[in-house]
Amino acid sequence: MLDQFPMQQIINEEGNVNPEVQTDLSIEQIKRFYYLMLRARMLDKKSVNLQRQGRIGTYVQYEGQEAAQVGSAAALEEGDWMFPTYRDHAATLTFGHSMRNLLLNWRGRLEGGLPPEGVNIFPPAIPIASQLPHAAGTAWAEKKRGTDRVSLVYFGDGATSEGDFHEGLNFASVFQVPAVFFNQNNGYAISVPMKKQMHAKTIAQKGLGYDMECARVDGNDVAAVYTAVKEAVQRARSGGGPTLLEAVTWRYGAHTTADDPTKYRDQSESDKRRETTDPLLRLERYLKLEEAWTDAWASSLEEEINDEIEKAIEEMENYPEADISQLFDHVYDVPTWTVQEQIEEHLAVKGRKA
Amino acid sequence: MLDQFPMQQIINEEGNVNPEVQTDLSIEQIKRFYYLMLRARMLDKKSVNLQRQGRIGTYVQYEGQEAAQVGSAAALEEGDWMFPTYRDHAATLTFGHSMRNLLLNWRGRLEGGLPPEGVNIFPPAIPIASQLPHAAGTAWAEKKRGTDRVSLVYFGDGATSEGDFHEGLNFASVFQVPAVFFNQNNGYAISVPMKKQMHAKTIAQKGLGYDMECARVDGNDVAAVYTAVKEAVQRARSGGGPTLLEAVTWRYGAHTTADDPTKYRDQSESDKRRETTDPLLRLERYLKLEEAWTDAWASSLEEEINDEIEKAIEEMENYPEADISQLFDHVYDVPTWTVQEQIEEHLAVKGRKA
Amino acid sequence: MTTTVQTKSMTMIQGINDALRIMLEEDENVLVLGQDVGVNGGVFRATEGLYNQFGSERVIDTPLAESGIIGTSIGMAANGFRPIAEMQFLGFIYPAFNQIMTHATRIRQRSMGRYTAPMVIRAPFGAGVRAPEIHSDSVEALFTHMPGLKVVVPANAYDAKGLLIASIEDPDPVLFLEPMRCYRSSRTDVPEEKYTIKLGKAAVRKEGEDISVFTWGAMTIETMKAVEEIEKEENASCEVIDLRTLYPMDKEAIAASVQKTGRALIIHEAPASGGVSSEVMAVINDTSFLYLRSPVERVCGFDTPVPVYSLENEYIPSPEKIKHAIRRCINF
Amino acid sequence: MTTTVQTKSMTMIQGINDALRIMLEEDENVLVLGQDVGVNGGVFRATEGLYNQFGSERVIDTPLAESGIIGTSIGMAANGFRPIAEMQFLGFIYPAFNQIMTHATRIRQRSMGRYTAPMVIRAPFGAGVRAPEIHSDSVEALFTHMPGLKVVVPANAYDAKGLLIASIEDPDPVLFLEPMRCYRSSRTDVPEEKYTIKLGKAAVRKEGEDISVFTWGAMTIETMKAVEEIEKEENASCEVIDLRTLYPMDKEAIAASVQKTGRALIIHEAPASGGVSSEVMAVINDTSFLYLRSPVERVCGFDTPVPVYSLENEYIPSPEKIKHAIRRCINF
Ligand SMILES: Cc1ncc(C[n+]2csc(CCOP(=O)(O)OP(=O)(O)O)c2C)c(N)n1
Ligand SMILES: Cc1ncc(C[n+]2csc(CCOP(=O)(O)OP(=O)(O)O)c2C)c(N)n1
Ligand SMILES: [Mg+2]
Ligand SMILES: [Mg+2]
Repeated sequence: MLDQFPMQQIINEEGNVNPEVQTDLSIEQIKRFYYLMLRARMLDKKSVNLQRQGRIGTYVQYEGQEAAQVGSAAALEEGDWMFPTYRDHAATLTFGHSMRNLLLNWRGRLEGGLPPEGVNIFPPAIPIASQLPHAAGTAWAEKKRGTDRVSLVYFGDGATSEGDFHEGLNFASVFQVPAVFFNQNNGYAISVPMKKQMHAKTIAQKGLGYDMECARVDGNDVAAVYTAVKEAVQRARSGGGPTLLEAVTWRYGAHTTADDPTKYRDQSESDKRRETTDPLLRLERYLKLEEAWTDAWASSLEEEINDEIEKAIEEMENYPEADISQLFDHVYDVPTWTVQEQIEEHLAVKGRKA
Repeated sequence: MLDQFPMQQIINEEGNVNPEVQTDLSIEQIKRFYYLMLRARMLDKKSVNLQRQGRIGTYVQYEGQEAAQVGSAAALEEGDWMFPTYRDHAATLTFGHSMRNLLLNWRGRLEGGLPPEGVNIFPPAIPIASQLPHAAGTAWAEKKRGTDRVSLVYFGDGATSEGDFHEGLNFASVFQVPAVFFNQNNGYAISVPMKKQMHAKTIAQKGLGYDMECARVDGNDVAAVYTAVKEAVQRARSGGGPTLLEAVTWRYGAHTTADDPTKYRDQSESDKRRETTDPLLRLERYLKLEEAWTDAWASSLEEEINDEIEKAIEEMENYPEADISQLFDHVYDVPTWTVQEQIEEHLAVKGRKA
Repeated sequence: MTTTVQTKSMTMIQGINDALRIMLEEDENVLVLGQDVGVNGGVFRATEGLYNQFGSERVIDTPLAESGIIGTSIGMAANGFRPIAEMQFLGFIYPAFNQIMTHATRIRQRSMGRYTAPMVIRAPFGAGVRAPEIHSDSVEALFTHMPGLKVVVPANAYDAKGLLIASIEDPDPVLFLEPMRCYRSSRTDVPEEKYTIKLGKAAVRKEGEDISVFTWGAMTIETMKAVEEIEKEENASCEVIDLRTLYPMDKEAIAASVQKTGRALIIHEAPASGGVSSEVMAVINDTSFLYLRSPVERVCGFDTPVPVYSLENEYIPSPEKIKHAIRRCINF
Repeated sequence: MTTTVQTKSMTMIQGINDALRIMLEEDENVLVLGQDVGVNGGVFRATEGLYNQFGSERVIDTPLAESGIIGTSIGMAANGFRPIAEMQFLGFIYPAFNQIMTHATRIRQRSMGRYTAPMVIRAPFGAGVRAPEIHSDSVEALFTHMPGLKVVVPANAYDAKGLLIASIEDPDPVLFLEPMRCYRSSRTDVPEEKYTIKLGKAAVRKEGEDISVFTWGAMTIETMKAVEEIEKEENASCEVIDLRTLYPMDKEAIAASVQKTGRALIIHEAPASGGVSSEVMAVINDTSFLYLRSPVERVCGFDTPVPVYSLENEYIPSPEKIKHAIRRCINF
């Protein structure tokens, strides 16, 4: 199966373009990818710091997975649907989510799940793999309406073990809906390595059971990811049905800020990868080879992003406290009498105390 | 995929042995298969009649699937585990279930799920595909104990859509347990044809996603089924891990006696198949070609089986009424006070009335 | 001015079919999906004729996967459709539990109202039709402890049609439970046109003075029988209330009746412990404690699985047991 | 004759770890399995050290699939093992609902006692640790309406160890719910040796005369706090009962206490409607109606999902609310 699903690559670790691949990615596009990945990485690093400082709660880092997330998200267009997990903020940010709201998510705020008007992003799914059938559903709806909008859904290697992974893919394939199932295989589900998760050597091969298009790409090569997703998205748009993509990647850090990865793996692997397979370093090398890199450009980006992040943090920190109405608003369209009574009682007791 | 998973056949529709296959099945074994299939078929036909006469309740027929069930069950040995569905009475009968109890099952009796002491058959699973993880579990237990016992689990084409199908196969493959996943693809899940159930052209190919051994056999060729299952069972016994087998077959009749198949398919297809692909007819033709068939032998079998069935029916009909204690016995090892109180109350009211 | 309403005598299954047809006709976003609901017309014929009338894009045979059915319905509902998903039997809803519990019921809140799941999950349920195990489970209680969901149980054709249309039009997910035993057990006059019955409202099936008997679904059959008999046997007048919606419950109707009669009995076929009867008791406790002249009684299924069918008549609360409880209540 | 019992001051998570270790040592058929329970020692460190001591055949990291974990555990339990399966959080048990509801709880009856499922499902649960959504669900009630299952909730290290060992030795499946907030919130002296606490028995945490307060799990923390305060503020004496087993409930303990005090209050963090509080009310109604001097009160979570953590302190019943309810009860 490893032979049947070779890891598609466009830009290799040294920054060289694979001569066998036809790609029409421009330098400008690559620079744009670099910017988007840098933005995602800087936000991630900053978030880890905010968590350490107690300014946000437990945080889920994605450092190392920027190419997979940015490359895939960049292949979507306005009106398309995105279904992230808790780890996919690089993707949602790229697709237009608000940085402030992403930060609010880690403050335990409902706003964290709310993208700007007109941007179709579901709140990040917490129960693993449960979002796959949703993506099949929104895609099916678009197909029924005859639009060309697609659904892109994120999930990890661990998620492939859940029944909903299977049911989501099966529905999508039976009804030939325009959905792209985008797997980020970062090798671990918390502490559980891929070889304990499945006997299969690849995730891509799981598409074979559904007669579904499937492929495996280097998830740290943004060009390869973008190209593969773009192709899958185009196929979906034009009625060609769903695709399963495996993007092989790695998370440098812990599962979340509450996790200690040294319990289950040697973190020197991450150090090594930072020097080799890193998605940003690779573009830096590429751009340098292409003589399209200047340190001034890179630091101007950094500055710009830094400002954006600082502004978002400020907004996050100045954001009004959660109002108690958020407890019951939107549970139903109109609250039931049970909740109404409970809240009245609650407020009465609070008032008495105050 | 159809090419990758050709339908393995040993005895073809005309009763000729596939010259390309090496088989050491003796005439005696084939005659034994014929007897077992005839027994199963006669019980099935009789059961349909009993249902029409109101002597048993709704009944699930399996006529047409005898080769798949008998051939697979015959490949097991004492101590192995079997996990049937509601439709697999030809298999359980072959593996040693009691005919009387099988009939009691259709009278809504718990005894229907109870095989003779020492015969490891789970009660037939009603929630579709839920039995696959159980089979992985018993097999895993045997592996842990270091025995060479295997688990054989039955399920239909429709069952492949459930999450538990996927989770069962994944667990079995990850832990390399001695389990055989035996699919009877009879083309329909009640009214839903295979092409609405999955986009895949075969069920066998679903094994590819788990790097699991998998194959597709002519499910109406008892020799092919037996041989394929035997091979899978041997592999499992000797530590070679699980196998997924697809046996392509057909149910002649309705889904159950409560179902009207003419609502969703042309039943003349069944008539045609009775003349062509039928598993018993095929052996008859084979035995005739081998000059091992005599009408006297066939009718002596019929007579013998008829006696057995009549005796079982008598036992079933003379079986004592279900005692109310069956309601609460075995819910827990020791009934909880809640049930105890409820039953006392119940009996008190009944007593008062009597 | 008078308007004449055309009515037709219908079984409950016809009422359900009629409601589905009307809503499929009225709103092109309404979809019917599930196992065997299309070509076959449903294993109980609830969707008979709909596939032919509306085609395979609106009346959809799905793969055999409850989580997939509910999960994709959530996606379609969030994206403008109004799916009506059938679970072939309530006992087969369990594989979809996660999708209902963590998504259908929560997507409105999780997205602060941006995405909603206006969908109906229909499911036949209850014992008494000699079905195999699991098929007869009555687990309505599980779904009344699931904020975001409404739970509706009609007991006759009129209610079935009106409540189903209301459920389809409801902006929130509704679990619509159809007591199998009522499917064809009786007929009611049902308006041919569209009408709705407000969710959350109980129906007084019979007025009375001495005791309030609360029930729903198929147990209305045993209850009415018991009440008829006991009113002849004893000098007692019973009020029978069909709750119809189990969440949110009709608190006013419960309180009003108990405050009138001073006694209460709840009947359901699900196991007593953790059953909806406990919640009715809680509502009575909260609203009518001082009116109670005797402990609230309940007649329910045993704390056991619904048995295989040879024993289901022992399991289902009998008129005899209901009468016994009424007597005990009245003579307390 | 006196025997000295060696005790050690332990947190609840240590008590749980100790129980698992003792049982893994004692019975080679005991297995621990689940997501991250092996090499990692569990996301809460409940299984820390066990993988190293007992190896990968006894302490097993499974794929990420709750139905698969429970389903295979059923097969192993039926075939001689005693699996202890961890659900990483109770909110992730939903995908396994079908396996629990239709198999773990029923295999004994379905096979007339031939096959049984002596297994324990452990699950951390409850709000108050600022976890993401779903992680904090308190859905114990769902499992008290599931004949065949027992439901246990310890509130301290001593109970956790004794109840967990009893659960592992129980011949029936047990859902063992671990209130996350109690994992490290306090220490108790715990015997180092093996001991069991009988399932189905409540514990009187504090005796009192004027009102019976029933609770379990993490809500014992708020309850004890409220009771301490109110006994100073008012001239009232409160009895606090930790139910510990939610199914089957300790009817005797409930009745004895309410018959003594004449008043009852139930506290839990799950939504009120359909919560276990309703069942406690039913038991009180059934056993102690004539003793009641005021309606039974309850202080519970709202009929809403457990909120994201910014609002969880509003959601969890506060000592203030508990005190308010006690006052209302006493001054009725
Ligand atoms: C149904 C369910 N079970 C368990 C969990 C707890 N959990 C959260 S993340 C995680 C691992 C997920 O691994 P993977 O799918 O590879 O995604 P990654 O975290 O690596 O991005 C687990 C077990 C959950 N969220 N949902
Ligand atoms: C979880 C679940 N959903 C639905 C059903 C209702 N049902 C019973 S049999 C059946 C079709 C099964 O088809 P297949 O797996 O092909 O087996 P076959 O009946 O053809 O042998 C369905 C939908 C069920 N028993 N369990
Ligand atoms: Mg991963
Ligand atoms: Mg079939």
